[in-house]
Parts: sequence; structure tokens; C-alpha cells
Amino acid sequence: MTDAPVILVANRGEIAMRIIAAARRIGASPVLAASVADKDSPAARAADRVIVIGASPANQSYLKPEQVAQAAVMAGAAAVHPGYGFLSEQPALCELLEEEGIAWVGPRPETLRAVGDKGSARQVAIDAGVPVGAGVEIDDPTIVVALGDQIGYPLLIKAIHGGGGRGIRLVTNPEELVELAPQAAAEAVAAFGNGALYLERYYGRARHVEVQVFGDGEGNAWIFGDRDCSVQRRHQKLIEECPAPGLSEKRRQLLHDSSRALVKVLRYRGAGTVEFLVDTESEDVIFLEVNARIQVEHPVTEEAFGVDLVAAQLLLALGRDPQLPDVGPVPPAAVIEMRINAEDPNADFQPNSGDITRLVWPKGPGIRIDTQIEEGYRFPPFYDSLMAKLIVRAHNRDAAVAAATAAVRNVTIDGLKTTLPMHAYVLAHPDFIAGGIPTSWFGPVWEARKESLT
Amino acid sequence: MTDAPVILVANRGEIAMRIIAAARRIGASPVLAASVADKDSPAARAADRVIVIGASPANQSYLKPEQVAQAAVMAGAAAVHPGYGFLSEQPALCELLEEEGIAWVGPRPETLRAVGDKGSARQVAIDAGVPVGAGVEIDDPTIVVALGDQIGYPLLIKAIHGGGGRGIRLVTNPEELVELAPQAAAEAVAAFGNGALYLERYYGRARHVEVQVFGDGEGNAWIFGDRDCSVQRRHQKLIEECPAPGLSEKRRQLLHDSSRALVKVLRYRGAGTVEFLVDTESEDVIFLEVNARIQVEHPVTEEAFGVDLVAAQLLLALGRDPQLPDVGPVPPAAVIEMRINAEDPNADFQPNSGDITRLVWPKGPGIRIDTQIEEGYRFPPFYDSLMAKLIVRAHNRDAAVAAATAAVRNVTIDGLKTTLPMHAYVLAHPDFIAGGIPTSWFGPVWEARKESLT
Amino acid sequence: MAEQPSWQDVLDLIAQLNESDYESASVQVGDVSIRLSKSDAGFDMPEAAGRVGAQPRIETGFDTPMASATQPTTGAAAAAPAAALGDTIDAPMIGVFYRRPSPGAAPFVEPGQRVEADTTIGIIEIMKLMNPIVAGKAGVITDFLVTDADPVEFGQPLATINTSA
Amino acid sequence: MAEQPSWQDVLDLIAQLNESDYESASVQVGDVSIRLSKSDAGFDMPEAAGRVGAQPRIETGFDTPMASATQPTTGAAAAAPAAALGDTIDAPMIGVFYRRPSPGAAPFVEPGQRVEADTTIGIIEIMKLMNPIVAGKAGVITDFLVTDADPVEFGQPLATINTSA
Repeated sequence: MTDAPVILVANRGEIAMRIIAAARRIGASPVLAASVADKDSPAARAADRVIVIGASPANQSYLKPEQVAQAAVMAGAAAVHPGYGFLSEQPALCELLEEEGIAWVGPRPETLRAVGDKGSARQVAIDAGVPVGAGVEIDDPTIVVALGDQIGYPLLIKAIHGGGGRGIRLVTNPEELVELAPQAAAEAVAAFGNGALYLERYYGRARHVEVQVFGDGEGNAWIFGDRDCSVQRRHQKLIEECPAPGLSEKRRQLLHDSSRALVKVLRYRGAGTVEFLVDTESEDVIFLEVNARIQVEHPVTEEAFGVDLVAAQLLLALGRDPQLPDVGPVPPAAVIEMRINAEDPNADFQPNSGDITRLVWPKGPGIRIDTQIEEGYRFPPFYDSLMAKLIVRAHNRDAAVAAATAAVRNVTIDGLKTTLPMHAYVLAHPDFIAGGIPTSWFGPVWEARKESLT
Repeated sequence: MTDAPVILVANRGEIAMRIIAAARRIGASPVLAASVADKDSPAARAADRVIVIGASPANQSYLKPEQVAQAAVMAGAAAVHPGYGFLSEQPALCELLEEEGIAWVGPRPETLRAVGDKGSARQVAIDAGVPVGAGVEIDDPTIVVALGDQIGYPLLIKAIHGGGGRGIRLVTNPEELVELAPQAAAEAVAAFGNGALYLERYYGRARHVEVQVFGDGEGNAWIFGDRDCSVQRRHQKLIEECPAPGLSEKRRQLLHDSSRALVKVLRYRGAGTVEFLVDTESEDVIFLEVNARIQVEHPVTEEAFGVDLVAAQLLLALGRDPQLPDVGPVPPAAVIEMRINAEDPNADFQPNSGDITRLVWPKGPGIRIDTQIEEGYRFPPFYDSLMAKLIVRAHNRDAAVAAATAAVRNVTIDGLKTTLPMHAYVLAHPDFIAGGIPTSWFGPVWEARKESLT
Repeated sequence: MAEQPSWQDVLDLIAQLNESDYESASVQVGDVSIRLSKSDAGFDMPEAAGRVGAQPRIETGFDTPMASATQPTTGAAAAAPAAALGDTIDAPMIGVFYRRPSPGAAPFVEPGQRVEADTTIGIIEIMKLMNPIVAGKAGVITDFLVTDADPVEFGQPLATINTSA
Repeated sequence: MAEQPSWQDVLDLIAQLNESDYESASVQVGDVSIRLSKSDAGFDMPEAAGRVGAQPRIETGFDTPMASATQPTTGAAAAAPAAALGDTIDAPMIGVFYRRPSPGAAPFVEPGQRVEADTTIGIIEIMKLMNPIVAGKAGVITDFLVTDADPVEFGQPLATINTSA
């Protein structure tokens, strides 16, 4: 064990536990770079060593590239795994490590830059022949019918100089467009001092579907199916599943082929996710962005296909074979992940922190818990509210929903408010059970429930 | 929750935990029937209630049908799950419960009787058209060539009145048979006062392969693939896997079809296993026995196919749909189970008991631990030595062996001697890695290792 | 390892703690552990919760079920503590406990009555089989802890008996 | 490991703690462990156990890290705890600690020397960036706890300082 390569884990919470487990699986020695608040955490105890990199607030520790790099040097790290969030998509840490000859568990810095910005990511997608959202600037607000037809309905008229949702109008047909475009231009002049307008296709009932890719860095890709992450509240994912339910073979192939093309164009290295908007009212599929890191919801893919993506990341970073199989587009299982957050779903999802006084997890086949929390753990106020991920696998989606329902019922977390009641509600809802709900589904449904209770 | 059906768990250790988890999954209330030694065990804490049925030795508690039945009555149980071992295949408890109108989680008592005896089980198999081992009595020891040809070589000459391995001769060809049969008869007369002989086919390098069945009690069967359990020491299984590696399609089909035929003939109810001997030196497949219960190694099947067999048992016993899918003959994953016993593999597998002072399990995708033990648990001397089952799933057998190797390396159990070093050795052995070793493999290999160390 | 406290030491400590303001207390010296709680809430630790919760009062634990450990094990001076608290007659099997040979009949014994080791004090029925239960020790039955026709578990105290009377 | 307390010591300690204002207390010395609680909140946490194990000395646990609460517990009289042990100057960042402005130069300060809050006592280099480290409080540096050019973590004590001198 003395010459086991050291993996510096530059993150906390459940993903730190996950990376430590993967390091152990490949025979490496995990060292945790921790803030003061986390220096005695379960992840710290699970690691071979802990290096305290800074004070508790993330912007004084986990978000400081030079502190993490210093810890990597001190640890004698062969590679640094940044997890998700924090510095995971920042070229800064990646480049500091390159200078020290320490491997970065993630794509090259130029890839991070290329996909880190909406505009450049869109251009990469276009170069790769991946469908992007239609949009066009209006030259003359009185000649708009052709432009509207080009984009399709419904569409949004946006004031280019507007912002924060102001100056946006929804248009459902050419007549409305002809009527509203000049009005919008006039109002934009009045409101923003500039009448320039932009037309953009509007998808009010689209799903969030993403594809798990793994690139060898030379342009070759493994594609590990797709995930549906449409149960969202204010763009925060609550529940994810693999595979995405009810996708036609054609759509699935378009998603997978597009993702493969992006990996090739980017010569993408390691694990990544290509996010798409999949419309439920048209056949449209639109590229959203590339997430150049492992994602919170990676376990649904791992369980569905029987792979270890984090171990594969580490192996690739260490210059070894990532030991991944070639798989078909649809996995032989259905998997659902529920994010258990320290938030009160009955009080506008307000986060809370404090001591976990009692903790019981369900057991049995197909149940996986990714977490750092344990009985007696003091959930800290400094970081995000994700406490645990409850992942349930079954032979098909109906069975997975049933298993997830039972699993949620059999979790006990005392001491904090959690999102468990929300999960119980969603899993029992006929729309969710049917599958394929859009991202706009959760908000009003949860509000309606609240009102029905009062 | 007040009208949740009560499941009495009439067992202990890891299978008690497993049944409790399944009960919770289906929304039932688990009550544990425990000996005094187990009344504060982790399984006792996991149950809704504990009923102390007797003293610590199993023959004063877990093996007493009337005490378990009494506990079932006191618990108001809707059903009793006997686990494996103990009373699981005894018609006695089953019948006591029937009188009380309490469901038995297992086959009917007549099924238990029909398969509980070697002779009657063999007859059932013959009736179902399932291949059984060839055997014939010798009328005249001087006229044996035709009988020998009928059975095939190698074969054993057994003195019918012999026993304990005495009076058995291995014969590899007709010449030997002609020479040895009269000698054996003479010796049998001398030794046992009776010269009657029996010829039986001998399989010196056969594998143990078994088929997981689940019957609806009306003659219909679900078949959940096969398991290889050939890593055995003195008929004790050490490692099991699903699917059995390297089976030809034809052999697999014979095994599965035979098992289906047995379920039909028996109108088998619930989970069961049909054990076969699969020869590696001929094409022979021989029925061994039916295990009319859930088995220790059921998790490999559950993980491979993504099903919950124990929950299905409970559902069926409660008169509900067992919610099992129809699956193909080969699962979409490879799964290996390692039995971690409190035995010292370097001291003739001597069992030991005592306090578990430190316990660390590996984590990550595809790893499942079925156990009752935890840090601080005092492993009792009264019962069998199974501490935990480490189950590892991957996309194919090579990956599963690699994952199992890593998982074994990352288990820490301090305070007791365990079989972990044996697992590490077997998993790294080229014969095991190649797959398909016979049941006779482990003994001499482990002996040879011991000698190479001294 | 410190010298083991004597039984008297333990009693003194308990007396002292009893006069104190503590709601709960836990003292462990080597193998001897003492846990006290003035309320049921007592100690939260999983294990302890189990034991203390089940047995409300004072518990001197010697690592394993403590029954006999209580006796004079450590003791220097200490006069017969166990007997003072009252011995119990425990159920030798699971079943339904009856104090009478048949419904309507008089009880086998009443509290206050003297019994010998072989005196039948009741019956335990297990799956329709009636098993006479004898006192197992001589003394005066002070109380029955189980109502007639109640189900009992193995080892459950059925009655208290004063063996020094 | 400290010498084992005698039984009398334990009794004295409990008496002393009882007169104190502590809501709860937990003391462990070798095999001896004492936990007392005046409220039900008592001892919730496995964590606490963890900490006691990790930190070798004596710890009276009040639910959260308690640093200074520790000291006087066992002792009878025991005066002025924290200051006696000496305050420390802790690393404000992770990096490599240098006691000299450049190799071969004289150290910024030596043990025994008096410093003010703004006196530079060393440099921490983090990824080639040099950060002067000041004492942060006035007093006499009693000792350096880190060797020149050693890596240090955030919060690691660099030197002890006697602030009452």
C-alpha cells in the first residue's frame, strides 16, 4: 500500500464519500482536502488523511484553487478529483495542478473553457451538428411573419436589452406576432432606451433529458444511456431516473448521436453530461449545455448499467484503462434517485441545519444510499443542502417507482426537516407514475398541494 | 400502519435482517422471534417488536416449532417467514401454523415432505422427467459388464450395507469392474455380513449448479436463472455466483426446463432452488435435490435480475401478487457473493466468537452487504458462523471478479478471525478467474496453499 | 485498570448520585458500569436506550445481562442485595400463563403464601400443551407480575418471591 | 495515558461536578468514564464518543467541541488553565511556513522575543505566493511548533505565545 497513488478529494459531503470509495476500489489512497468544519466529518474519517485547507465558508476553502493545489502538493497527490460544484469546472485549479504535474480528474482546461460559456458551447454544438434552440434578431418589427415561421410557435419576443424576465412576451401564432412585435419594440424603447428585439422558440412543456458520456480524450466515446431530470423546482433537480421514460427510439438515437459528436469534436476526456431539452409538444430536441464533470445524479446511470463511473474517472486520470464496457442505448434496469435535502418542502424549501438525532435507512436489493450523514452528525449550515441520495433499482420503471415509494417510506431522519415528504408525494402522483412530465410540472403541482392542505 | 399485516421472523442473523427489510418494503410490520441471546441484537432493534421464545441454544428456541408457533399467535402474525435452516423445511411448524390460520412463507407441508427425503425427491424428479444419477443393484458380481456399460465410467461399487465411506471402490473401466466386483462382494460379506453391491456413476469433477425457481402454487413457475456454488469446502458453500459461468445454451436450457417441470409436478409454492450436479468431464447433468426455502445465496439472483425474492415470498404468502417479472435465462449482470464466516481459514476453518471491535465495509456501485453485525456486536457462539454476505455486481464476470477482489480488500473486521483471506486467495486464483471449477477444486488447492506457506 | 470498586463503593456512589441533581448518570470503571436515570428518557445511546428503557430504575451492568453480576461479585462487606430487591420466578417457556388449574378454580398459590421449590405456582400453555410451572425455590410469594391468562415470553418474571422469609 | 484515578477521585469529581453549573459532563480517563447530565438532552451522540477517543486527554463533553473546558476537570484545585498552557499563533492559511525572509537570513523572531500584534513572525508560501504572517497578539513567543520550511495546514499552531508576560 505504500506506493498506492494518492487521490486528493477536493470536495465534501456525499461526493467526497463516493470518491473515497472509488479510490479504495482501484487501490489508491484517498486524502481529503477539508474545511475546518469538515475536518472530523465522516468523509474525513473514511480518508487515509485529512488536510485542512481553510475556514468553514466555502469561499475560504473549497472555492480557493491555490489552497486546494497546495493541499495536493502536500499530499503528494497523483491526481485531484474535484467532485461536482466548487472548482470542478474551473480551469484555474486544473491549470495550477498541470504546472505541478498532478493529474486533474476531468476534461482538459480548454474543454472547460469551450463549454463553460453559453455562447461558445452553443457554437461547439453547432459545429458538431447538434440541434440548438432557434433564435433570430428582428431587423424590422413590422416584417416578422417570415422570421416567426422560421422559428416556429410558440415563441418569445425578447427585448435584447431587457433582463430579469422583463420585456418578454409569449406569442402562439403569426397573427399575435404581427400585432405584438411593434408594441414590444415601442415598449422596449420606452423601458430600455433601445427597441432591438429577438425571437426565440419557447418550450413551455419540455423535459430535461441528459446523456452520460465518457470520453477517452482522443475523440472516442462511451455513451451510458440517458437520464430524465425533469422533476425540478426552480431549476434544481429533485428526482432523476435512468433511462428517460417514454423516449422514442429515434429521439433517443438523436440524443446519443449528438452527444457522441460533441465528445468527438471536443476530444472530451473523462465523464461528462450533455443536457438537452426534449419537447413534449413537438418533436424538437435542443442542446442546452455540457456539464464537464461527474454529476450528482451519476448513480442512476451506474446502477442501471452496472458500471463505476468515478473509478473509471480515476483510472483514466492515472493513465490507466478506465475498464468500461460498451453498452446498448437502453439499460437492463430502471433506476430512480431521490435527492434528500435538508430543506422544508412545506416552508418554501427553506434549508436547515443541525444535529441528526436518528437515522434509519431502508435495506434490501436494489437500494443504494450515497451520503455522508450518520446518526449524531451535525449537518453544517455552510454548504448546500444535499444530505443524501436514495437510489433504487428495479427490473422496470413501474417496479422502480414502487420500490422508491417503499424506500422513501422506510427512511427515518430525525432532527432536521427534509424533502422526504415531497418525494413521497411525487412518487405517488399519477403524472409522475405515467412518466415523461416536463420541468414545468413540479412547481404548480406542489403549490396546488399546499393550497389543498390549507 | 395499525392494520399493517404482522410478519413473524422466525430466524436470526443476516436473514432476519433481510426478512425485516422485505417486510418493511411491502408495508408489513416485522416481529422477531428471538432467543435470549438475540433479544437485543441488531435484528431485534430493526423489528417492530421482539418476542423471546427460548434459551440461547438453538435447540431450545429456533428449533422448537411449538415455541415459534406460540410467538406467531402472540404477535398476531399474518404470516411466518422461517428464513433458511432451523425450521424452514420442517412440515411441523408449517402445520401448527395452518391450524392457527397463519400463513407459512414457504411451500405446502406435502411439498416439504415430498422433497425432504432423498428417495422421494428422486422419485419426484423421475416423474417430472428430470435426469437423475444412474444407479443399479448388482444381482451377480460375476456378471457386471452390461451393468457397468449401462451406468458409464467412472463408477463406484458400493456395499449396500456399508456406510461412512467404507466398502466403496472407484472403477474407471470394464476390466477393473470385472476384477473388483467379486472382490468387493467377498469383502462386503466379511465386513458387513452381506455381499449386496450397488453401482453408481461417479462424478469426480462436477460443478454444483442450481436454479432459482418461484412457483405460484398452481404449477406455474418463474425461473430466475442459475447459480454456480462450486467453491465448497466439505459441502459448505463459500462463494456463489449468478449466472453460472460457461454453461452451454443447451445445458442451461436442460437445467431450467427440468426445474420448471419440477415446479409443475409439485405445484410448488414460493421460492425454491433445484440443485444439480453438472459434470465437467461428460455432458451429464444430474438432479441432486430441491431446497424448499429461500437460500443463503439468493442475493446473487436478486442483484443479477433486479428482483426482491423475499418480498415476493411475503406477498405470495399474504395472498397478494408477488410482483415478479418474466425474465430471460441469462441475467444482464454478473454477481458474486462471498460468505464471510467467523472461521479461521488458516486453522482448519475453526469457528470463533467474540466482540467485533472495528468494522468497515466497502462502498460504491454494485456492492451489497447482507449482515446483522456492526461495530461492538458480540458475535455469539451458539449459532452458525455466517457473519455477513458481501455481494458484488458488475456488467460481466471479469468485472465482477475484479470488483469482488477490491471489495474484499476493503473490508475491515477486527476482533474475530474471518474467511476473508480465503476469499482474497480464491478470487485471485487463475482457475477461479477462468470459471467453471468443480466442487472438488477448493479442498486440495487450499491445502496446497497452506503447505506452500510453511 | 484501576482497582475494581467494591460493592459498597457502588452502593455509596448510587446513594450519592441519588442525592444529586442529575437527571441521568453513567459511570464506568473497568468492567463495572453504572447507569442511573431519574426519568425514562435517560441515555440516548442505542444500546443503553434498550436496556434502560426496558428496566426503568437502577442498573448495574457487568457487560452482559446482569442478573447474577449484581450479587456479591465485587462485594466486600455488603449484605445480600439481590434478595432484598426480591427474587423472581421466571417463565421457563413462552406461552399463556394461568394461575388456576382450570377456569373458576382457586389459584394454585396466592401472594403471601409460602412455597417450596417443587410447588406448582401456575401453568403455561403452549400450543394447547399445559406445562405446570414450579416455584424453583423456596420462599414466600410476594406478588404476581403477570395477570391470569396473559401471554408470557421466555424468561419473563412471573412472580416475586422472598427467599429469606 | 494518565494514571488511573482512584475510586475516591471519582467520587470527589462527581461531587465537584455536582456543585458546578454544567448541564452535562463526560469524563474519561483510561478505562474510567463518567457521564452526567442535568437535563434529558444528555448524551446524544456517537460523535462525542468519537471525539473522546480521538483526543487523548480528559474531556468533559458539552455537546460541542469544547477545547478549554477540558482542563481543570480531574484536578482538585488547579489554577488558570488556558493561559498556563500558552496561547498559540495559528496558521491563517495552508502552505509552507518559513521563519526567515530568505534562505540564510536571520529568523523574523526567536523564542523568548517579545512581539506586538503586527509583528511578522514568518511567511507562508502558497503556490509560490508569499504571505507574511503576523503574531496577531502581543506577548512573548515561547516556542515554535513548526520547523522552518515545513508544510502547515489551515489553523495549525505555528508558535506558542505568552500573552500575560
